[in-house]
Amino acid sequence: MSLVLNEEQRFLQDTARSFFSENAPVEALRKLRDSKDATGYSTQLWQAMAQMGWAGIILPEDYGGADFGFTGLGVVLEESGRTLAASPLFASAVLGASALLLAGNDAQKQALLPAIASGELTLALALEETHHHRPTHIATTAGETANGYVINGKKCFVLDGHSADKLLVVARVSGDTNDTEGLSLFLVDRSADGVSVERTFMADSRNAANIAFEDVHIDSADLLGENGKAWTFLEALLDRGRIAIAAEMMGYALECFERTVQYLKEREQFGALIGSFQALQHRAAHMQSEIELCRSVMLQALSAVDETPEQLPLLASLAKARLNDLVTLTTNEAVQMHGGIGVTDALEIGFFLKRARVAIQILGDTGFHKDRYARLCGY
Amino acid sequence: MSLVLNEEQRFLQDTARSFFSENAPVEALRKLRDSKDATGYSTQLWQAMAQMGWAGIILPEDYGGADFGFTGLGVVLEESGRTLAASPLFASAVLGASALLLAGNDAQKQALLPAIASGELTLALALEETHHHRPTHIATTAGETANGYVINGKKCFVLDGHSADKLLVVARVSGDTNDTEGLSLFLVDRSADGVSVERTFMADSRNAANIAFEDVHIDSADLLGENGKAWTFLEALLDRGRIAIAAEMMGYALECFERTVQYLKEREQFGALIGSFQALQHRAAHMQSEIELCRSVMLQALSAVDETPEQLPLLASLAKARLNDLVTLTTNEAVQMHGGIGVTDALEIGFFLKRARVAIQILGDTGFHKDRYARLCGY
Amino acid sequence: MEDLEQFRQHVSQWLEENCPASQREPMQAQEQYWGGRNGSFASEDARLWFERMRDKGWIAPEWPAAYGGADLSPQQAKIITEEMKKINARKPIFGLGLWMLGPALLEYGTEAQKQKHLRAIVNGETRWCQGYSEPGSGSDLASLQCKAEDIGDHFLVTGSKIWTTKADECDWIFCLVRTDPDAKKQEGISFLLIDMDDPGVSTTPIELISGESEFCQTFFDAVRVPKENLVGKLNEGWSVAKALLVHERKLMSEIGSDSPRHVLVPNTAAREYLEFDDGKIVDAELRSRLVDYDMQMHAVGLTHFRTFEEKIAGIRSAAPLIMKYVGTEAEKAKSELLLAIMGSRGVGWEGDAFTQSEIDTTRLWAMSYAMTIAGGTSEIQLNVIAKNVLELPQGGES
Amino acid sequence: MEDLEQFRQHVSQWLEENCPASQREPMQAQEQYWGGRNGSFASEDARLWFERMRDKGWIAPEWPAAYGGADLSPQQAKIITEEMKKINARKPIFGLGLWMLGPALLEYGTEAQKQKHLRAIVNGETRWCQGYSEPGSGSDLASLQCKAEDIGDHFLVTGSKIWTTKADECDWIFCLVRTDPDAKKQEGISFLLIDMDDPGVSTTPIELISGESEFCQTFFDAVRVPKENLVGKLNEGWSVAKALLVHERKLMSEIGSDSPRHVLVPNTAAREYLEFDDGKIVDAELRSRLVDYDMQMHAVGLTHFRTFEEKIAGIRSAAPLIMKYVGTEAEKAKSELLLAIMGSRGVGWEGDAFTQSEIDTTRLWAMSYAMTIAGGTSEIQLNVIAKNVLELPQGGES
Repeated sequence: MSLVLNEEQRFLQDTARSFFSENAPVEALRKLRDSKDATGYSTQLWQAMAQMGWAGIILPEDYGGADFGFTGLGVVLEESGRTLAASPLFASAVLGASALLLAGNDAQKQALLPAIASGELTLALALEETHHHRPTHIATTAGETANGYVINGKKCFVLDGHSADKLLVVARVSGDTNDTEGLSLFLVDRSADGVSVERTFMADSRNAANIAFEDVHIDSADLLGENGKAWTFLEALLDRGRIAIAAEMMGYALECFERTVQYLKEREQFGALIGSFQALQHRAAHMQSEIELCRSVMLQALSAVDETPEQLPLLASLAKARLNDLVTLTTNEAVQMHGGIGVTDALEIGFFLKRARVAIQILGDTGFHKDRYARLCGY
Repeated sequence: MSLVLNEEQRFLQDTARSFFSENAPVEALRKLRDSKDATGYSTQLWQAMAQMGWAGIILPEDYGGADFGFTGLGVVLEESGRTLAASPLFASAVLGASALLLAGNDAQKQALLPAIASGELTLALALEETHHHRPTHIATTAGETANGYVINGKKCFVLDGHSADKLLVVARVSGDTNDTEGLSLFLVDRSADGVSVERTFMADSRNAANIAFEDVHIDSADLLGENGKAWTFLEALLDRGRIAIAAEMMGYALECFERTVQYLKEREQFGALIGSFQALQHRAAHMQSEIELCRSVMLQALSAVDETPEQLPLLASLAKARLNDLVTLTTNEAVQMHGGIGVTDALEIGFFLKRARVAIQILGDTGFHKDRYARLCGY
Repeated sequence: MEDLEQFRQHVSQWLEENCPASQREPMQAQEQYWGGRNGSFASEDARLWFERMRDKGWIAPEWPAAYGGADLSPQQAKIITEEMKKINARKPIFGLGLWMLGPALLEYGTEAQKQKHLRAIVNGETRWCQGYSEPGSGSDLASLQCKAEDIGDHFLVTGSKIWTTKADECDWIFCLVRTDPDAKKQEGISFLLIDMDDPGVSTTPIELISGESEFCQTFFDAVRVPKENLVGKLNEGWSVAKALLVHERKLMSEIGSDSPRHVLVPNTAAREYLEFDDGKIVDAELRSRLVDYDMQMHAVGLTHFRTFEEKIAGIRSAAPLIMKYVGTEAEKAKSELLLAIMGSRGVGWEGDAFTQSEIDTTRLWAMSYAMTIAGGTSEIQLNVIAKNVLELPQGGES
Repeated sequence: MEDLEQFRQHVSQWLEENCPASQREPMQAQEQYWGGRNGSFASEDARLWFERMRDKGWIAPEWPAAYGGADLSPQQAKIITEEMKKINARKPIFGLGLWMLGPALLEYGTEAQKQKHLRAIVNGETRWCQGYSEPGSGSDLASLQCKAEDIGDHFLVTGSKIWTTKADECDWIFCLVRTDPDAKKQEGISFLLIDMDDPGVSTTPIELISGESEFCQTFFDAVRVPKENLVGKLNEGWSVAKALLVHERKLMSEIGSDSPRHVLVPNTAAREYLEFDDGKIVDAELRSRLVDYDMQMHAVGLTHFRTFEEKIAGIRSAAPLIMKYVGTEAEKAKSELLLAIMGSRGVGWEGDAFTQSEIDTTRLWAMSYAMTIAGGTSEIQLNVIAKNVLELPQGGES
């Protein structure tokens, strides 16, 4: 049964909840922000997470992974979302690991996956070239050289791009800017000659970068998958990413909602607890309904990665579109229902609000996924 | 000042409200429906309305009109909407009269306008050929003959098409089905040879027809405006129609809303008046806000017809789109807030609900007008 | 699991052999069999199909075999439903006795009541309606006035009930009646079964905005009801009604998928009524509304499955409590969307200018307004979620 | 009407001659002049422009000339605003004294209070903040605890106020204080003017989610306030506050259009950040949201004009009561839409990777959340509409 968690997964959920509330509460993100931390996350935290097995949570045991599958990953991501824990979990353990699983050859897997699983090596996906998610809009080029490729182009909104050891770069070997044909995926050292990284400071106090590639030479061994055929696995990779970020967003929504409901039970106005006002009750009850629907969508989407990958495109777009809307609703209502205190930096609701707006832009906003869902349905 | 009614207009409003509540209450529409009245409206009522000056309300006094302008017309339409009065007011006094005013030559005006103003002659606009409003989608042809034209084609959703004396037929003399060029407007007797009329029975118990034209011969004197150039005035004609039907829809919204607010003050549940429940209060207050916004839009749109016609396209699309949404909201909420009794035929709310759905389709649904508004704004 | 697979094969094979071809076609409303003294089969095949299912115990597969069921598990029952859907097998019989009263009697009824009523329901001998709401009671069920006085071996019932579905064609009615006029609202109410043939019972149909008269008002003028017709304890009818409401809400949230009319679904209607260009609907507004609806139904459907899996796994969640609200609101949105897609062909009411499926769709739209009202309004559903799931403080009784 | 036309020409000509060219450029937040002891002009031109307007009486054109105004009618004042907008003339001075306290003093103040404070406001000598809300009071203004005890010729004020805008830069604060602790909520409250230089007054900034600290908490520790600083009658401060709230709400509903930042408007942002094809925005979802927003603002704008025309015509309608609700909700929707249009460039916070106008837009989005809360939450607005316009029955005090 894919729509309920099994005992192992429920145990993982308890473990993860304790772990993040103890080791990475929202307060930790505030400190990273206020100290303008250079890495943007705590490497200690990441080491601890790796020891829990979460850096390799979707990797087979052969590569040192925990092999918990995507449902297990979703549980951990959701809990990390509840505290807005900053870590390379999404960029490296989801996107990086999935890219190698989907496209890497044996040598590449042997060489890199154990290091990813141990948390020593972090990866980042350098995909976007515009401010809206357009996965086929790739102008970055990879020209062939005697023993490899030379990459030129600019990437933006690269999550963890300023801290990751290696970059997964989507580049074009042929075709026009919007073609699905002619794309390739390359592994590039962040410290390679010609790579220049500009860290961006965003509303969510998390980590992203703009990255320029100027005559960056790489070896032919650093091509992932077949040359020019990256689209064949890139969509699956992006769908995994969409479902994973949606799982993290579920955590924002739940945490914001639960804090708000708690506040409704404590706050008095006009001589009554504000939670007794029917207009607020109905809005809260409506949010509960949306959460229940999203819960079902997330469980199905996560299990589909491992069990029914043919459903992935539809479920990934459903999950990302619904979670985009859910975090918008729950964070907006959280601020409004908290009233004046809701707009102060002292209250943590603001951190969720801002993170939600960034997450919405990751791998497709609602319009992108509604359009994609409609196309998949044939209209 | 265009956004408040002047004294004359407020007096007209009082007069019209009394007139319709006395002479054409919702009960009258119920009777027309239950008796399957052949005309679909009371000719006696129409004569009385003509005597009030409303059949020629927008016509100059030279033609026997009352010359109240569009704001005056809007007042009467809104009041007629409050009781769902069935009459040729929209089809004949608005669309018919406007077509002649905008495109008729002196002879045509002299010949027809006095008869329209007196209520003797009724007109109907035969425009639509598909089930969605597409004013340039005209396949009906008008071929030139020795002394006139021959018309072939099929029209649908012709309001009052089964009862009007003459039909205003939009036909194509050249160009392809969706061109704006090559359209002409013709006056055709409903009883002419080759005209076959099928009355349609719709949810609103009002009047519309499907009409087929098979080799219908008409005289060249029955061309309105320049041949092939109907689009130059057709848009203005349709915009007048859109604003006028929106004014009538304002009446549905107000009446439904006021009846609902009254019910909230009378109905008890759980030992309290349901109007004291905050969730319902907020929904009602939100509707009041929407009504206030629509009120401003309507006043501006109606006065623009006479005063600032260059603003017509934008205001007509704004008015129709907003009123479509307003009647949807207010009729849906009216049924829901009335509860079980709201779905019985005995309560009149159902008549408003059904009429609203038909009116939404008249001269453009919300999507049509949002698209048009966006195009007019340059995006 | 392997047993269930075997069971599925058995079901599939049995259905294949026993369901007549004519019973695998979509059904018109008038072809439904509702049982009771007024019930009749639309065809000999329909009778045959019903009798085979009845004899197999699959009319109510989860009920004990002693009362006409087949003693099956929920999983097995679900398999039967699924396999029937696969071949488009018609429901052999419809009815509130089967869906609502039956499960309540199994939980609260006396042995005599079970013996008397359950098999009669499965056999199609009795058709039931529900007598809860009263004129003026609306959502506030506990305010009801219809009273049953104790006159020794009988109750004397006086009052009236509204929204009694097709009461004019039913044999029996299950009612909430006030048995203690002095008790506070929800106390002092009892659950009573009343034979509609009894002297003093009469019905009047109510015309709805859809033009139909599915509902009646039912009047009780000093009707004598034997005490053995009391279900559950005296003055504790509220508990029985609550248990039964759960079944009703579940039913309401699923009702759309079982619609017997020739009604379009939005996705199909779009292909018939909207312009496409390069595989895409041209009208951006309607395309956006359609994808919103499809996504919502996708999520609602998955949540239906989740509540089922949770039940099997013995996990409690808030999901079942939201289903009536989201299910009926989605059905209403669907009807509204269909009308919008169909344009001026979506507002036909009668006559030859519209197809039967157009008229059915418009009329179902009008009926859809009842869905968020009947069986607990959406407002009541939200109150319940606020109270029981979120445990928000209650201010007064609203 | 002709007089107004002449007046318009006079205004236009005077502005043309007196408004320095540098004062016709968009203004940065830090260039605004707010007066008071901490106020300073960003340039000599700014000072010149302010002094000319002050001498003309056009800082507060509707106020009596005796207090620094120009005795003009609302229509004339509106013409000045319109003509200033035409040439993009900057506001010479900003401030709550000008916008809120001044009008209240004109209605409720003593002659001595008017003499003392109004001209000082117009002259830019005093900057005012507002002390209504208290920690914990939120929308329930009447629940306030900050108290003023009568100690003969003075009040002794103790307590604290929150959301006091830029209190750390203000000279005076107008406060609601409790003067009768035994009276029922709204009774027993008085309206007091307090000099922030008085001993016992202190302030602490509050950091907001936008990263800014426009607001403070202000503390009163046994502050002695002369009795002549009482506005209106003792224990009747609620009336003064209500009159003043009207000005605040009007201000909140208009605030967006006066935004001093380099903030984009959606329509312009769309041209910069979205793909067009054949004159149409390709992203159907964002195009749909943009047209919804533009239509809403069109309707809101027309309603602003309507309330003005109604005021002139002496007609009362419900329109003014909805403006705070619809105006602030629209501003919030605008910010959210801007972010969506700008995609990943709409979530920049600081640094060189984003333009200043991108960062300003994102931060204004964060600030926009305060708009539907400050000056009466949207919920309070809806309560007020339900009560005062619809006259719905009130259940308890909510």
